[in-house]
Amino acid sequence: MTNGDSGMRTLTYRDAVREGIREAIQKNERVFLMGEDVGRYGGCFAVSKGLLEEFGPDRIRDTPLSESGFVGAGIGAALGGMRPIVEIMTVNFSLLAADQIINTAAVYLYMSGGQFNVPIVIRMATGGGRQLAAQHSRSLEGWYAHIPGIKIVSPATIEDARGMLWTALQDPDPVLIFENSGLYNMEGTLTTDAGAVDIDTARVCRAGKDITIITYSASLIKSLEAAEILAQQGIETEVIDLRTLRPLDDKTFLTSIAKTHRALIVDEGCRSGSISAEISARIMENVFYDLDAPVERLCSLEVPMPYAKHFEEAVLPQTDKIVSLVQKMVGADG
Amino acid sequence: MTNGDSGMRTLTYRDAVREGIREAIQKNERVFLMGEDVGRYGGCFAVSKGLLEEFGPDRIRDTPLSESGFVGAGIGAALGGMRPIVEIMTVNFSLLAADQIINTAAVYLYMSGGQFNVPIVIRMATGGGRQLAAQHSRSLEGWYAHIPGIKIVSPATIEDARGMLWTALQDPDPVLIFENSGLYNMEGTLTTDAGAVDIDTARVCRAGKDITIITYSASLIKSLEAAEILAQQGIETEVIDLRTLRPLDDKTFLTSIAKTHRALIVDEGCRSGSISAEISARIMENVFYDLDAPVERLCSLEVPMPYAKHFEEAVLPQTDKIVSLVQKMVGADG
Amino acid sequence: MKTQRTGKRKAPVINHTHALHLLHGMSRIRRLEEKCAELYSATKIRGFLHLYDGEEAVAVGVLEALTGEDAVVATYREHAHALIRMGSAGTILAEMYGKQEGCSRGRGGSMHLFDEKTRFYGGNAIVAGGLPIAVGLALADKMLQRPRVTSCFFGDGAVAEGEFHESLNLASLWQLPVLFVCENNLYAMGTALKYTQAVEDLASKAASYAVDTAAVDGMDVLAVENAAKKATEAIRTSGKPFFLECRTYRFRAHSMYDPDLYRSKAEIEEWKKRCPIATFKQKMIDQGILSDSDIDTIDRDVAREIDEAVAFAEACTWEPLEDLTRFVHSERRMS
Amino acid sequence: MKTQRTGKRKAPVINHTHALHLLHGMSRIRRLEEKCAELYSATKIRGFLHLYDGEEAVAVGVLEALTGEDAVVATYREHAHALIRMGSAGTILAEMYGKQEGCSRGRGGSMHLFDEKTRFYGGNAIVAGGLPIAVGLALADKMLQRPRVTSCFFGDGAVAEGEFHESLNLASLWQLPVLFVCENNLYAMGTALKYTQAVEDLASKAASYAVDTAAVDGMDVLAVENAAKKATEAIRTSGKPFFLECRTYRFRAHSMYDPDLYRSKAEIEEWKKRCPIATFKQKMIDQGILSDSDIDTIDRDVAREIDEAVAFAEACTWEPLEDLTRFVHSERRMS
Ligand SMILES: Cc1ncc(C[n+]2csc(CCOP(=O)(O)OP(=O)(O)O)c2C)c(N)n1
Ligand SMILES: Cc1ncc(C[n+]2csc(CCOP(=O)(O)OP(=O)(O)O)c2C)c(N)n1
Ligand SMILES: [Mg+2]
Ligand SMILES: [Mg+2]
Repeated sequence: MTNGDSGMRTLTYRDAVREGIREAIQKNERVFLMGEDVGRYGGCFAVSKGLLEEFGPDRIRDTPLSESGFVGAGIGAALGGMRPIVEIMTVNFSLLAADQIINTAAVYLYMSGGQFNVPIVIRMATGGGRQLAAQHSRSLEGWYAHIPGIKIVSPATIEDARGMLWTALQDPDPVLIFENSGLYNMEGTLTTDAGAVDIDTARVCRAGKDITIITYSASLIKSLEAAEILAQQGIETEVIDLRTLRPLDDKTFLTSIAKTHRALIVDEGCRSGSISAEISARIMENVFYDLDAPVERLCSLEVPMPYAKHFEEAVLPQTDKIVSLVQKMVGADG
Repeated sequence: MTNGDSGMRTLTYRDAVREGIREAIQKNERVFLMGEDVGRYGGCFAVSKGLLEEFGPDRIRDTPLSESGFVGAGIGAALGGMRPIVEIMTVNFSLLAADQIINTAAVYLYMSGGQFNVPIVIRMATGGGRQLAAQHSRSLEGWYAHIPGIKIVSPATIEDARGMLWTALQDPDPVLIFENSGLYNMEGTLTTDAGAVDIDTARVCRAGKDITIITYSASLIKSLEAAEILAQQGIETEVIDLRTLRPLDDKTFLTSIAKTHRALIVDEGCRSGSISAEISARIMENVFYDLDAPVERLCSLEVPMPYAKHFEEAVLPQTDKIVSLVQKMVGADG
Repeated sequence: MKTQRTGKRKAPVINHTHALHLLHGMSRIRRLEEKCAELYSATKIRGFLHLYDGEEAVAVGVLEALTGEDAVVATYREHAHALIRMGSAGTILAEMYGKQEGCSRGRGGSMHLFDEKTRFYGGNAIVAGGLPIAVGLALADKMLQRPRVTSCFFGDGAVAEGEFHESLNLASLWQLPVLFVCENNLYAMGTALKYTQAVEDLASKAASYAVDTAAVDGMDVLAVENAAKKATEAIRTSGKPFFLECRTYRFRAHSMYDPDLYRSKAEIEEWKKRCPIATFKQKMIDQGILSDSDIDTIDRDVAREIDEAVAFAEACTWEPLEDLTRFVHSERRMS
Repeated sequence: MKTQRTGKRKAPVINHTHALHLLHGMSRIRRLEEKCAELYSATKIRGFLHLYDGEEAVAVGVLEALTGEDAVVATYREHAHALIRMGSAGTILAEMYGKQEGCSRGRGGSMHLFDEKTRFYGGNAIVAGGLPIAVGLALADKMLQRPRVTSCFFGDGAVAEGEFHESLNLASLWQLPVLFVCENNLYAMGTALKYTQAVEDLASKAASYAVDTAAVDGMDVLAVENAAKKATEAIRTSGKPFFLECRTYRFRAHSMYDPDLYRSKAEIEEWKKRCPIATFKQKMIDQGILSDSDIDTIDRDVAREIDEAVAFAEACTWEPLEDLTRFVHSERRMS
């Protein structure tokens, strides 16, 4: 996209997330941001840089290292009428708060027979690719998507990074937002009036007739690169950004497959039990007879993430792997 | 099975687990059991009843309510040369120890380049069906099976309840054993010399040619009941007990499907992102062209578990639902 | 950071109405729990059932110090707190029956009683899971400048959990109006305090978080009420948290599944001599504040109330299966 | 349960060899960290890099009190501990290069250095995640009647985590030989201690677990060594845990990503005046225990050692891709 016209501006994914947070805090006096180093440090990924100065320590609240404690406090604050945005630095540390997320936030409304909803938004960085090794590189958004009672969203574009937060805050129930840390520096353009976006539907990012790639987050970028390369070889790939992992918008990808008859799922999660498996199963259950070839998955290899660069690159889905897998699949005849 | 011959005896699943623990402690002086109420109380499901009196408080070690702390201590003890059996009362509380299980136990060997293996066995009860509501009824064994670096086993028979523990203790790496609390009172027979069993393979529990049911744990019992009913209607169901959820023994169910051309997966986990999705995806990827009909899944409904009996029964997979689903599938022609 | 020891203080003389009121509250709890045990044996109530017999003075005494604006966060052993807070036993029993008129629509059961109107946040079956929630409720009150107290009940076993540590630090660090009430009944299921805590004096732990603290005889309703009122006053003036340890004992097993073999009959009998209801009755009679007929009236009222509650629960209905998935998510968007 | 305050105690005079030894250790660490920073800018090292400049006296002083049989559990800021414990910088740098000759085969990187031979249990990048592990290692020693100490290093930020609470209670309850070493450098990333702890005196927290404790000037290697030796002696005789708070400061940013804007340059300069290496050098010279030439020799040796280590790392090789999945599981069954 060009940046010529006055209605558009260029910014990073990081800036877009920050804008979303700032706008939410300005628009609703009950919204506040809480987490480790969100204030004085400016956020471990510099997402909240400057917000403490702008809004003060009550609404940009630094917490101690107490993931279970402050996530639970966020749940309580939500029950008490606030609209907390709780930042967990990365999904890896969210395992310390798994009990509060899964045993409390996800079930409070149901257990109370509809009396107590929990309007909390929990943001966290996810993903590998930065040589941070096994304890800092997980992609567990698809794994959390197994839990009833929470919504899971994962912005892959500047527009979604900017617009999903407000919609999540309007949701009466817990929403987890997963930001792939590899995307924070990604630049893109946005209209000056860009605002909230829906978090219920997947989006067809590129139309094609030969095969459907179903993906989300950082893998969307790689999939679109691959589609570009494949196009030069005459293979027309339809690329779908799931955007929301729970609840899954099946309709969009099922409709696409009814047209393309082939599907590849690209997902940074470890293969076994990843969200890609759920998608494959749903395709099997709904459009089995439309398939010209088995659905394939490209996921991370099933190892704890290694530090060495060449190892880590081999673990993660990469553009070239997508290209060759699609070539193989389209070659295969039904 | 009759209990006539002297080589056989009748016992409960609970007794079988206890026997396994007792034998392990007797055979290896480095084995000990640790967890909440395993000693003086005798275990929240009476599994370890009598063991404190037999082995003393060092080897039947009551812990405070500190799931993360004592699971981590188990990991440390394993690193220090012991063979701990750590009991977490139920999988629901394991979420408080998720960080130690996933960020430490599962990755220690890999992160250390092969220097430090963690021979810990973590046992926990799992499953619903006892009207314990949302915070006490989860079935997350399939969910944990997403994590590389750990093994997941789930005994469904008296023999496996008795024999899997010793094999798990021989394993140099972390093994999680999930015991469905609905099975503890199940009675069965065992040979007097019953001992260790493998934890690498699935088992065909009933042979049949019309359809393959792939299941494990408490759902195996329901599936075998259903197969019995279906047999009377002339439908021959092959029933497979996965036994181990990570790593999955694909060969056994793929071979079966090559014969039956139809498959139903029965799993107590909530449907989306359950292990049943992974199995369906693998079937798609490996024997797509052998399938006469789409693979189906019967899982728990996607709600926090309700307390009311009629609601809970409707949430869980039940024998009658298996029967009608199989009838429908076998009716459907490929 | 001061520590009061109010357990020994001689109970102040109180008036007739208040004595009736306190005894009535404790008697209602006792009767409800007795009925629950009956109904469990009759399989009308299922799942886990944790009864409060012996600990009545704690719930009654502490809740006496709260206003309707204040919040209550409790555990799975919360029938008493729900009854006192919510007023009526009917919807509580209906909940344990699993009926849709139950206070949680039959979705929660004994461990998950909730009531929005009285700010009763339930019913949490994860030990120590309620502490961070209470911290958050108090944080909301502070940020919205609402002069409220959030009370948080938990057991001695919960003190070993990491969430206890994280919550006390947060509440103190951020100066939040939380009343932490530790119902120390000396056992976590079958594990005695001495096997779970390196330091058995729980009240003393509050010091390392700079939280004011008091330990009180949890078998003496007046002592508990007194300590709780002092604590809530302190919280309302300072805005800071307070830790109140109530030393009590449960007369029954941990739950209906518990054979109760980890403590001696003698120990149980010793404690039963200190029954909060019997001792209070005796004291009030000795002091001429209550008469035998007062007590008969209470017993009759309470028996009637609980019988009516059972009748109500019996008459309640089963929610239709098509509503099973209601309230997994909210039915309305946010305003 | 006693609390020593050893920070102020006048350092005992020590002999020439020992002075050389301590200075050499601290200088090696400083040089290694400087080199790491260089190599990071040169993109030879990637991922997160947390340097130890300013805190050298802590690792050197504490590890001086351990035997080869004892165990070390450290954090992601563990180059110093690894270097002192493992002896050679070569495999450490090779690890940060991601080479297969690295001490973790290139799988761990800067945050995950491991060494079985010297019982160096690494390198844990989950704050407070190492504490329960240390408790378990000590439990194994106790059960197998091995007279060993497990040292566990962690930062001031870790104290707020629930695992700190659970681990201290377990170690004290079960009387396990753990030396808890809190490297209190006053900041957890950009968050100062006063924003994370209601009670900033960390040593005092040990009291609520009945754990003996001491707080020491972490910028004074002799004071640290002295306190650590007292602590380990206490542990070896009593079999009980000990909590040692070392008050120190990091001269560099938290990691290479940190712009370090949350503390004043003045504060950093103040602390740099207390540099554990410079002050120790000066003191030893003033006391006539070390000479300028001693110091030159050390600097030369250290420079050579680290240069050789870099050369070694450069010469190391990349593990072939086909070995990527090795060590997800062990290659041998258990004996
Ligand atoms: C996190 C967690 N671990 C274990 C359990 C199982 N459990 C339920 S109650 C209980 C004992 C709690 O004791 P205490 O906190 O003293 O409360 P009390 O039952 O004595 O009132 C245990 C271990 C649980 N519900 N939650
Ligand atoms: C459980 C967890 N939460 C958050 C982080 C991110 N993080 C890494 S280091 C750090 C600060 C730790 O400070 P401290 O314990 O004082 O150690 P220091 O870095 O000062 O040595 C944080 C928040 C983490 N690694 N683990
Ligand atoms: Mg108790
Ligand atoms: Mg620090």
